[in-house]
Amino acid sequence: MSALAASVGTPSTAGAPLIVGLVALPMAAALAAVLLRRRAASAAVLLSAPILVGLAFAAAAMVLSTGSPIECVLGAWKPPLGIVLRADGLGTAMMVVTATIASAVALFAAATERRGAAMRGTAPGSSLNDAGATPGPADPPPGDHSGGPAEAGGEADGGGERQPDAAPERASATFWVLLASVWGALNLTFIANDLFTLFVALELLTFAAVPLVCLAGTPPALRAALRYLLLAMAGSMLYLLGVALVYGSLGALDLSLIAELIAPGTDSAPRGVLLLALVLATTGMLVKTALVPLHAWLPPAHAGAPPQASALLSALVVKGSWFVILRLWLTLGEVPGGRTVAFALAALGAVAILFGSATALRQRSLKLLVAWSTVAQIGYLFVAFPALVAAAAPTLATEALRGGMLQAISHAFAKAAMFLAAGLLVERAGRDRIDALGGAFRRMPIIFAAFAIGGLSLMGLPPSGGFWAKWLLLQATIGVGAWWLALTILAGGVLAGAYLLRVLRACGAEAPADLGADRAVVAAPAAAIAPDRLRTAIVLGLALVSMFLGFAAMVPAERCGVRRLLRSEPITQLDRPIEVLPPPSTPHGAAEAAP
Amino acid sequence: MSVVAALLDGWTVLLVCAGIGFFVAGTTGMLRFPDAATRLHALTKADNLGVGLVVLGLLPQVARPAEGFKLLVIWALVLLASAVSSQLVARVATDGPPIEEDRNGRTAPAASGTPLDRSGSVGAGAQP
Amino acid sequence: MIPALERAVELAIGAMLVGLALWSVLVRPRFASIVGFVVFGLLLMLAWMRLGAPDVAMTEGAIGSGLAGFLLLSAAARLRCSEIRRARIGAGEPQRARDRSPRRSSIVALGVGCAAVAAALAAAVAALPHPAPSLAPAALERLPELGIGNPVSGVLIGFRALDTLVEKIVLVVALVGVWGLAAEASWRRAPSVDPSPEIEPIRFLARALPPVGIVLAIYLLWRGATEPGGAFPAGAILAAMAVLVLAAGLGRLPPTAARSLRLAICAGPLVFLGVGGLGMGVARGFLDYPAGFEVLSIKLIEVLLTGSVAVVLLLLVAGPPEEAASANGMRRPEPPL
Amino acid sequence: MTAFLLVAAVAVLLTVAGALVRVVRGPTTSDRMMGAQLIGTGGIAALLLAGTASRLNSTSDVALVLAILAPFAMVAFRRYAAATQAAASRERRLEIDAGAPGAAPPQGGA
Repeated sequence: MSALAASVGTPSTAGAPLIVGLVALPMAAALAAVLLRRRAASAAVLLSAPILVGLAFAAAAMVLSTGSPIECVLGAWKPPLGIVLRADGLGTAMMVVTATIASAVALFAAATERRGAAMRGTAPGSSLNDAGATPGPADPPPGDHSGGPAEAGGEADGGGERQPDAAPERASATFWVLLASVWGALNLTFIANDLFTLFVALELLTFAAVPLVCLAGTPPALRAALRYLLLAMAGSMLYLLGVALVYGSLGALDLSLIAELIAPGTDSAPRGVLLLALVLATTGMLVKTALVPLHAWLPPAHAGAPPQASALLSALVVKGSWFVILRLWLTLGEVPGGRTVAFALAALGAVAILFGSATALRQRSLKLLVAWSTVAQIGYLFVAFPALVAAAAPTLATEALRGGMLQAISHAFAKAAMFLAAGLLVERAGRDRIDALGGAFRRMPIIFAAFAIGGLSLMGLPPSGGFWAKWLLLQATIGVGAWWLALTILAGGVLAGAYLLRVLRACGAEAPADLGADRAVVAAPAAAIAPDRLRTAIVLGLALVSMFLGFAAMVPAERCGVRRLLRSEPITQLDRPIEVLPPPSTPHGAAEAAP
Repeated sequence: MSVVAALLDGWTVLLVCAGIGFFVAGTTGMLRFPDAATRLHALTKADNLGVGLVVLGLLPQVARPAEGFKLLVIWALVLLASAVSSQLVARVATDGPPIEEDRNGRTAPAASGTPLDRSGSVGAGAQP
Repeated sequence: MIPALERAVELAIGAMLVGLALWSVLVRPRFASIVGFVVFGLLLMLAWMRLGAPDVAMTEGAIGSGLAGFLLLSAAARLRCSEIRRARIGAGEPQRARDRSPRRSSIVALGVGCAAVAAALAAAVAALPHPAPSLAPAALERLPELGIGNPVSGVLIGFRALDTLVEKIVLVVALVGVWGLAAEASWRRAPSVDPSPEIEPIRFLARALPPVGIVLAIYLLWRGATEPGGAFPAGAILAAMAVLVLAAGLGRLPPTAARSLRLAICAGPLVFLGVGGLGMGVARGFLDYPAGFEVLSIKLIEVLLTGSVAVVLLLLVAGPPEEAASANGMRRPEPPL
Repeated sequence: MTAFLLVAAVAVLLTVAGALVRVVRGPTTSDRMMGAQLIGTGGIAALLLAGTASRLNSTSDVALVLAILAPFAMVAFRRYAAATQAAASRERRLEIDAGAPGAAPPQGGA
């Protein structure tokens, strides 16, 4: 109790309104989208997107410049009684990623809806037009805005064909609420510093993600959504059990307090119980992250979901629960026995890499291939865990953390690009079969390129973000002497290349004659034959970000005030609010400041 | 004073014991009576009189009149619930029980042509 | 003697809970399992009371045993109707139904997993420090700053207001998800709790009970400041009363697109968010209540939250909007082939 | 007095356990529902007894909630029975209609 009483938290730091806005604005937008009529609903979300992007970048810049997290005490209630939101480097980096991808997806969805409306002959709503034309998030780097002559040809029949029950109104009205909710839930997940707030944030995330899966309304999609819901609920329960054990043994929910209470030298904490709590909570989150063997919900969930929903799910939603695991392990990872569990996690990750890639190789549907590739890529997120808890080697731990974060971020961009590209490819081909993709290379070269670039990042070719991520992960795994993990990482890259090649070769093939003829016959309204520049630019932009992330994203994982959680500093300093870390000189020198 | 208190306590003991008696009788009836219709009798006794006597017995023990009023409201609600519930159970018995699945938890198409089997499976086999 | 008696009661309730939980999971007929679930809720209520948590007991009774029981039985009715239909249509169907049920091996694996978790939990709980560390004294100490007397309400609407806020948004999002299950043609129609076909006793109940229920809800809301109660149980009781009225055919819901309905759904969380945001300007931070207006703010939020919770729970029970109810009172399962 | 009331609460709880047997054994759905109903009222009585014994005011509030929701499960049960009956009779009608030549799609015999 005395430890609790002594550390009654810190006052909010300067950037507190930023992070409050990052949480409150998307939630307000979600509620507004429930309240408003459809056009205004999408406009509300689309208008809040640039603000959120600005807030996220501002928060990231602030953390980077001060080198210390932004903290916001809610109400006037400091921990242990109250809640503190705490945006460190990891959190702000993920919020920037979320803002970028979510606004790109929002624009993509708006463009899809507008095209759908045009195709059905109804005039697109004026407010939607306005919203679509807003400068919007400035952030998918300015890609090639020329849609390419091939695009202008005939994107005519896609939307109508793919969703025969063309659910424009229901799906649209639902989608905008869900998008904003996912956004808010993720932001809260990234900055919550409290085990129960994390739980609530994940509940919001799950309840927003499940309807995304069944947006199409088809029976298989409903089945997939139900399966996802049930598994996710089981995961929530396991997590909650873990939280209850932590509270029961420490009387605290705030992560900083917990780190302080279990620091080496304090004997009061029952370590065995904490290990069990860690295992339970991690298992619960693994279900939501879809790590093998708890991945059963993920591929079917993507099979029937519209591309924008798949992009959100695969790029962002699974990262939310992974991030919670990361937070848990950064706080509790050093309890006795944690190292063994970390190796078990890494082994599961290795299995995921091999099994997911091999299964992806055998898929006949493009979306399922990309979904299984997600299963494989999630494996990479866990191979670094043994290094992460290597308390004796802070350099290694930092490397593992950087590798994991970079993998999460670059995979998010790459997979968002690939799912959106796959959506466009499938929309054009008329059905979701890889061998029906023939001619895509000639008709949609930019989409093809975007898919390929995203794939290169998955494979881990330089200079992509995926390359740097895998490089760091390799170093981290070799550092803890796990050669088998390193070999798995390499093998995973090869397998990724193989399944990617399958798709690319199919795209490069000639169009099946019968299909082509079929397409040509279906005449579309004149309004629909318009270049699909916006969507193409979004997809390409996302892919390019994933490619060039290697250069940009070396920074956040280093300067983020997370190191204190890695216990490389004296414990007594853990909760001091502001302390400027020395700026990193080289990528490798990031952790040498540790005593 | 103590005499009054003792009397009140005696009242409580007496009525609560009687209430428990009705509960025991109701449960025994629930367990021993042969079919649903007769068990309904047992249920209503426990509902109406068991709770009622317990409430009446507890009245002298409450701290404030408001609490006593709440107890009486609870009894009234239980009476209402009991009246409606027994009506509903009886209606279910007369209008036909719900069509239940068979022992395996599945609906098997009945072999015979009887439209509605007492044991609960549907006699709606497709074959004429 | 009394401690021994209490221990006996605890053991009895615990044993009944475990046994009933196992039975409801294992028993084959769906109806039996649902009744088991309802009774489990009742016993859980007693257990929560024994643990000194009347707030949780109240919510468990209203949600776990009341509304959830109703919802499960309604769902079971629909499932049975479609099974009855399938039994007529073809002999091929039951086979497919069997294929979809989980395999024995996965059931066994699940059981082993559950048993392992339960055993580990039992061991861990035995190893927990005694007396358990608790924030309850701290919460009680700071309670006067909020101007209310019930520590549970203090935690919900004061110390951990963010969690409560997000939970309420979760409810709204869940409702949107349920509405998203509607068919395109019936999206925008009114959701409905179909009236029962034979309604005199139910109609009587639906006339007699809601006035009492409304008074009780207001009472719980009012008492929530100082005694167990508060927005969630009050909202759940209101929702239950509304469900009763709808089931008796004495009223109907507005269509999903109705502005008033949407306003009722969002009002609670929006005002909560708004007052919280106001705190950044006029108080000490986000979700802090303006000094001097704490009680007023909390009351305002609680009243609106009660309304929103009631409407959302009612709509969650009613489910997605569908085709109009058929003549005999139940939803048409599927169009005839 | 406290001890007496607690003993009384335990006694009522024991009868609840008896009703549990009816819930588990059935045999009909009505029996299970009646068992549940008895457990509900028994729970109310036990709560009142124990609450008065321990002078806990909020117990009667909980009992109030329980009492007001007591008929709820029965209403749901009635709907369940009516719905399944209606579905069965509708299917029977359809089957009779299908008996007319050519009205129904041919069923694969098994």
